[in-house]
Amino acid sequence: MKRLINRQPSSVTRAFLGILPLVLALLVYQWGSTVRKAENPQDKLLPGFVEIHDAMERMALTPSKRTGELLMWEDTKSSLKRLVSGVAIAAAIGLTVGLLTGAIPLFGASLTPVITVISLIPPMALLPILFIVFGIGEVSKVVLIVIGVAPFLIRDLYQRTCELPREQLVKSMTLGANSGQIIFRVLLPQILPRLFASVRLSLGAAWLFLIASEAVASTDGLGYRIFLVRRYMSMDVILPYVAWITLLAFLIDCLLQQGSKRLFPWYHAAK
Amino acid sequence: MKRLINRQPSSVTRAFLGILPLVLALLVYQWGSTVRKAENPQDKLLPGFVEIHDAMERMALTPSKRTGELLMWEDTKSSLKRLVSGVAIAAAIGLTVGLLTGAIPLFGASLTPVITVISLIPPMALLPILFIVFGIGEVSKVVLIVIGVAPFLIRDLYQRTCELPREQLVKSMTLGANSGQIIFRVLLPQILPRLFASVRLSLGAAWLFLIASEAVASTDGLGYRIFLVRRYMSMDVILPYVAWITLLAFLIDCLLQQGSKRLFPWYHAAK
Amino acid sequence: QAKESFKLCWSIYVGWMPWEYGDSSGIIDKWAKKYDIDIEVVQINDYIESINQYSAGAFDACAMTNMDALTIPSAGGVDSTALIVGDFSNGNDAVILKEKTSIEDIKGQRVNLVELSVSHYLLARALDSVGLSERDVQVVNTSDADMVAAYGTDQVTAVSTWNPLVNEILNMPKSNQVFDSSQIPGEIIDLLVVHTETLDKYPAFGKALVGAWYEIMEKMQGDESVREHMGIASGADLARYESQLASTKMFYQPGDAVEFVHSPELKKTMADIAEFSFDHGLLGEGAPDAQFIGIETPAGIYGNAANVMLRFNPEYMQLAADDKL
Amino acid sequence: MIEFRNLWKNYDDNVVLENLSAQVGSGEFITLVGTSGCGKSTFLKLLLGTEVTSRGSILLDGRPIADEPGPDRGIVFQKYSVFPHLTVRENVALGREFECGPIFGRVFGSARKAILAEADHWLESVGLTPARHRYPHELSGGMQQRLAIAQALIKQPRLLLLDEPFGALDPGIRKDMHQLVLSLWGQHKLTVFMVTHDLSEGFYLGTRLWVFDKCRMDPQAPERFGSTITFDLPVGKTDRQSLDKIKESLARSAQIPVAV
Amino acid sequence: MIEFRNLWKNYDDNVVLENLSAQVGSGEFITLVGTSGCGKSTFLKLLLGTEVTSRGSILLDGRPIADEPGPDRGIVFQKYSVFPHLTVRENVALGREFECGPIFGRVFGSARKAILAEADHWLESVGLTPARHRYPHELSGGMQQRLAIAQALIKQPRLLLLDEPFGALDPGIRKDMHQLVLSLWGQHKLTVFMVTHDLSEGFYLGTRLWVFDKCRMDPQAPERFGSTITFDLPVGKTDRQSLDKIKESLARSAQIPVAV
Ligand SMILES: Nc1ncnc2c1ncn2[C@@H]1O[C@H](COP(=O)(O)OP(=O)(O)OP(=O)(O)O)[C@@H](O)[C@H]1O
Ligand SMILES: Nc1ncnc2c1ncn2[C@@H]1O[C@H](COP(=O)(O)OP(=O)(O)OP(=O)(O)O)[C@@H](O)[C@H]1O
Ligand SMILES: [Mg+2]
Ligand SMILES: [Mg+2]
Repeated sequence: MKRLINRQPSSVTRAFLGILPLVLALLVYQWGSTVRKAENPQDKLLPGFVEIHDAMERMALTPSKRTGELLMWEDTKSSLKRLVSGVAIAAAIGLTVGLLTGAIPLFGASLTPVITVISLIPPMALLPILFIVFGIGEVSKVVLIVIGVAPFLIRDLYQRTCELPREQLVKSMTLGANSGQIIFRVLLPQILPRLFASVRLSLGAAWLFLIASEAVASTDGLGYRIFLVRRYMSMDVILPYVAWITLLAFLIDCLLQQGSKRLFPWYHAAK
Repeated sequence: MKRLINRQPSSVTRAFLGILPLVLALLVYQWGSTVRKAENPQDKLLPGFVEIHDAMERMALTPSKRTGELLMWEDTKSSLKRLVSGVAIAAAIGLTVGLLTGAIPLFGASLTPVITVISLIPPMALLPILFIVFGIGEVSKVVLIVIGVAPFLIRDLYQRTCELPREQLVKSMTLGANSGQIIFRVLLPQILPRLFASVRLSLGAAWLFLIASEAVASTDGLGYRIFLVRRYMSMDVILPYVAWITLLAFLIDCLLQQGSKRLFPWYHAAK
Repeated sequence: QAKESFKLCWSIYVGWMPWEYGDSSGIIDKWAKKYDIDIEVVQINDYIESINQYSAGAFDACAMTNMDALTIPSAGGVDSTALIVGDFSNGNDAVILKEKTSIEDIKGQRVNLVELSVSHYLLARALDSVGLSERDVQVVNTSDADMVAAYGTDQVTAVSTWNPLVNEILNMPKSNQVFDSSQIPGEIIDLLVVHTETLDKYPAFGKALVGAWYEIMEKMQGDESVREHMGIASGADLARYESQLASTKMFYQPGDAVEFVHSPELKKTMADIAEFSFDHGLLGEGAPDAQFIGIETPAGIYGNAANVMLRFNPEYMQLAADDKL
Repeated sequence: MIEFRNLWKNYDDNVVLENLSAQVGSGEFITLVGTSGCGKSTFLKLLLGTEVTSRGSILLDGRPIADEPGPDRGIVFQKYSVFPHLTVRENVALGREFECGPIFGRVFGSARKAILAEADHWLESVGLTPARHRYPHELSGGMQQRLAIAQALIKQPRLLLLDEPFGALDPGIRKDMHQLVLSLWGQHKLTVFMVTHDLSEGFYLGTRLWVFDKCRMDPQAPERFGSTITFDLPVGKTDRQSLDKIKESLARSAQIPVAV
Repeated sequence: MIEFRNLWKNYDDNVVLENLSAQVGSGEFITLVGTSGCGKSTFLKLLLGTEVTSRGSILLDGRPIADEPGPDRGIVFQKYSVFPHLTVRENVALGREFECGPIFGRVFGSARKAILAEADHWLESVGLTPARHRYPHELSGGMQQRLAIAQALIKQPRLLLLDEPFGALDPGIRKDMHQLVLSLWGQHKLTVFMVTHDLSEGFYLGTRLWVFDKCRMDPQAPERFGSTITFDLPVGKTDRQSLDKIKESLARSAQIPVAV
């Protein structure tokens, strides 16, 4: 009998073990739902799977009475647009500032303290100021995501830039490169795959800020819908929406990972 | 003239450069405040420093008429209690689960998928269920922090455990250790300093969840106060509260860093 | 034998601050003791969350408006009774336009409000009053916590909201109140709602609550320091609280509330609200028409008598009026 | 004592070791050399029990060797052999603590004292007594490897396996380490397998030198054939000629690019 | 060509190099040996311009050497000398691209073709032509170091600095690299400074061997005194006796534990 830490499950066992807790969670939910329904057949907190299915059909496949749109897809489109713009802008800022502060000591000295302070501020509390500066439309939602995510990206990429072997900078200089050339040809391409990794890490926060911003003022979006139907506790809509968000988050994560592997084979192989 | 990337600021220049943007930010604020006040003397969005000072004096130094307490300190106490319990519980869970899943392949196979799923779920959307299960008291606030932070900690520590050199496990086995002994004497002590680092990374999220949960159901706390005066847009209270939260976050971060350096000199020296 | 214990939740609003005072002054405990029960009073900041918690069964009583009582617990199959009718909004809810001065000007604007709330209903009534309909405006869901800040931006030109936000917004330049709840008096009603089943089983719970409430009312009406206490607890001060009270028709005397509940107007109001709710899908997907949920008032039942889920029951307030508690 | 019987090891299509047979007696000191990637470490892993043979078997005293590392086989790697979170003394004591504290691997009181005293004895024998309260990161590379050896020896293993233990050390320090290993080997009657990439180290240290190399070679698919023991020299007997022959043969193997 | 005049280098209280003076002519091949931590890399850094002398000066053709690395001085480190994100060919072309694309260091069209052709020429001379489209991680350690050398040579530096360039390579492969370096040195009339910790490498390769060591020693505070050139041997003249003398002296220095 091998030691516990040496026992490797076969790939079948592994798949089985991996699915088991998920199935258990579903069963527990089903049981909870049944118990509550037995008490009040109209209970909304833990809807049955049939109700969830109906709600999904309504949201995803039946055109809305008011606008004739398929609500769930419209919501998804709006939310993804916000999320992607926010994350893309944050990534651009994170990359630029992180790279420059990491590469140029004078920049680093002047910006690192203020970035540390910014990264510690809880952005939700400053919404009013944000509104005044960026208005209350799409811009402010995107900005909230940017503010929520960019400081982390900047700090992470600053760190990563500093971690690149000093030898490479020296080598570049002996090849006659000036500062700009070093940044563009040596540092930037090596930081890009790290940007992908940082963005993957920050996606959870980005979703949080997206949902929060959609709760503030909007007319569509996944977060908007969740907050709206919360007004009559339609968990039959909220739960599948949450599941859908989770799935989207998972897909985006996979996409980024695969993209990074495609674009930067040298990075992933070297690790 | 040296290349830009080789120019190192002296320590005085460094301090000056570091403080400059912070001073600039204050000046911009002062200017914005003056402009708005000139337009509407009653403007509440960007209160002047005198107003902020008065508000602080009221919150921090004058006993509340209603309860006779110094509100800001009471709020701080309540919030810190929640934050610390939440983070401590999350850290305990993160450590236990992360360590066991990382060390024991059978555990890892069964729990990693479900943990990945959980970590992708936006917890705010499931608040109603949370409050039903854990009640509306202190527990649910702490639980929200735990749910928000623990999956990240688990995944990070799982990763770190897997990254420990395989050679050490082999060496332990040749020293006759069984699985439990390896976990307790070899893996656990080496993961602890990494736990400190992960907790530092997750503190920002912990504050977000704390503030969010206090806004939903609570009668004191920093997040509650901000929520309460937000409907009157009392920025003269909100801004210093935000600054105070930022300072607290900074202090806690320093504390953890110093604590880790004290407790695990071997870890910090080896890096 | 352990005492029966009950839980009540409320959220910060001018008409519900008495619950805070009752809790911190010990009046509620006093009345609970009198009826040999325990009552726990819990403040929940998020209004919707408090109703959701009540609907899910975590609380026995909850302060909410008549419309939300119908659309959340009742539509969710939770048979609820309006035990106390505390007040109705008499100007506390308002539609405000920036720069424009008349309700007709709202046509074509984006209106920021908490969607599906009483503000939404107020807007519908305001539009009705000048022959417009919801199609003539675009509704933008905006959380109440951010309403004041949102109004500060240039994009927001019209809001429909409640106090204290109304007062804060009116204090800002170029704001005009073009419609308010005093023009539809008695339609937006603040209630204390309890589970009907619980009330039937434990009348003592109802009696204790009503008894406590009217003792608080007496103090509140007579004692300025009590009102100041409530004002501070709501994050404001006496002056601001008084100005909110001025646009609230409080039923300080139980007799007034009983009379209000007995009036046939109430049934009509609830019918309007049911129509509005049905039009916005608030009565649930299974509801074929506005009458799907029965609403019982002393003046008769509106809607499906076989599915009565919301009951206005003046009996307990009557006991208070008769000094029998 | 140990017998390798027609040993094969492959990772999927990559044949690493091919039909390797040998016998090793108790107390022998075998050094293994070979080009990079020829399977020396893999061979040690098979002995150690962290990998299993694809075909053939390894017999220890006539019985198949355990398929998990255990206290009968000590190991020293080039890196990561010592625990960074324990002081030098605790590192050495650990092996005994595992024995005496069956659940948490912790021992207290007089039992602990006895263990620490024993650890000090082993530290003495590798010359680390003055450094016994330091952490590994405070030691030089050579001192760390001494520590790793002391740590392994406290369990008095039947086999001591060394995988390029001095690969990262300075030549000057290396000489001292050779001295140390030879003296410990003599003193404690160890059976040692040591991988090195320094051929002269191999000649200087062992009682027996094994050269790993491929007998057959397919330049298009280097993974088709595995290595085996191509030279097995009692080190006493080595002459100039065979050394040159080995060098030449190794140089030839190293020319062929490793498949990526 | 290069003159070191009473060079001192210290980090705060730690004196690394002490009163070092020497002259080196064009085309010389100098190998530097010495115990670990004696300041060989520091010396190269001074030459390279990444560190500045604390006292004294380094003159290149009579003028103080630039205080920043530049294209007149090529370098090959033990690790990290090549860029992982560029293919072998791009790595070599980079030096020319920096010249021709002044802002972004990028060149297109026929200019690029010319540069790539030149890169191919240099790859040819280090024997990497078949691997020119691979990434560095697909190369063996030896091939990576060949690449690093080709990359440095395309700028035709006046000085070529090598800091233990073959320290991580297999002995078999090392021999090939020696061959390569010697032939490139002869072909391109380079002036080479090469640090090594393999004494025999030093004897085999250079025209001149420098041994770095401390003349004075304070066992209580090893940082009080710095190293200097203790032996400066024209390599042709070496005899057995001086080799042994050096070995012995180095071994003595290595005994003294490095301060932590
Ligand atoms: N876990 C593994 N999975 C697949 N292939 C492996 C594995 N471990 C080793 N190999 C392959 O086995 C071959 C031998 O590797 P091994 O580490 O034994 O070589 P080595 O002789 O120790 O080389 P070095 O001198 O570089 O340490 C290599 O081709 C390697 O790619
Ligand atoms: N940036 C620095 N700051 C402070 N001390 C340094 C610095 N760089 C090197 N030293 C010290 O200078 C001394 C010489 O270091 P150096 O790297 O030059 O040694 P070396 O001869 O190259 O050793 P090795 O053979 O291990 O590479 C060491 O004591 C080292 O601690
Ligand atoms: Mg190996
Ligand atoms: Mg060096």
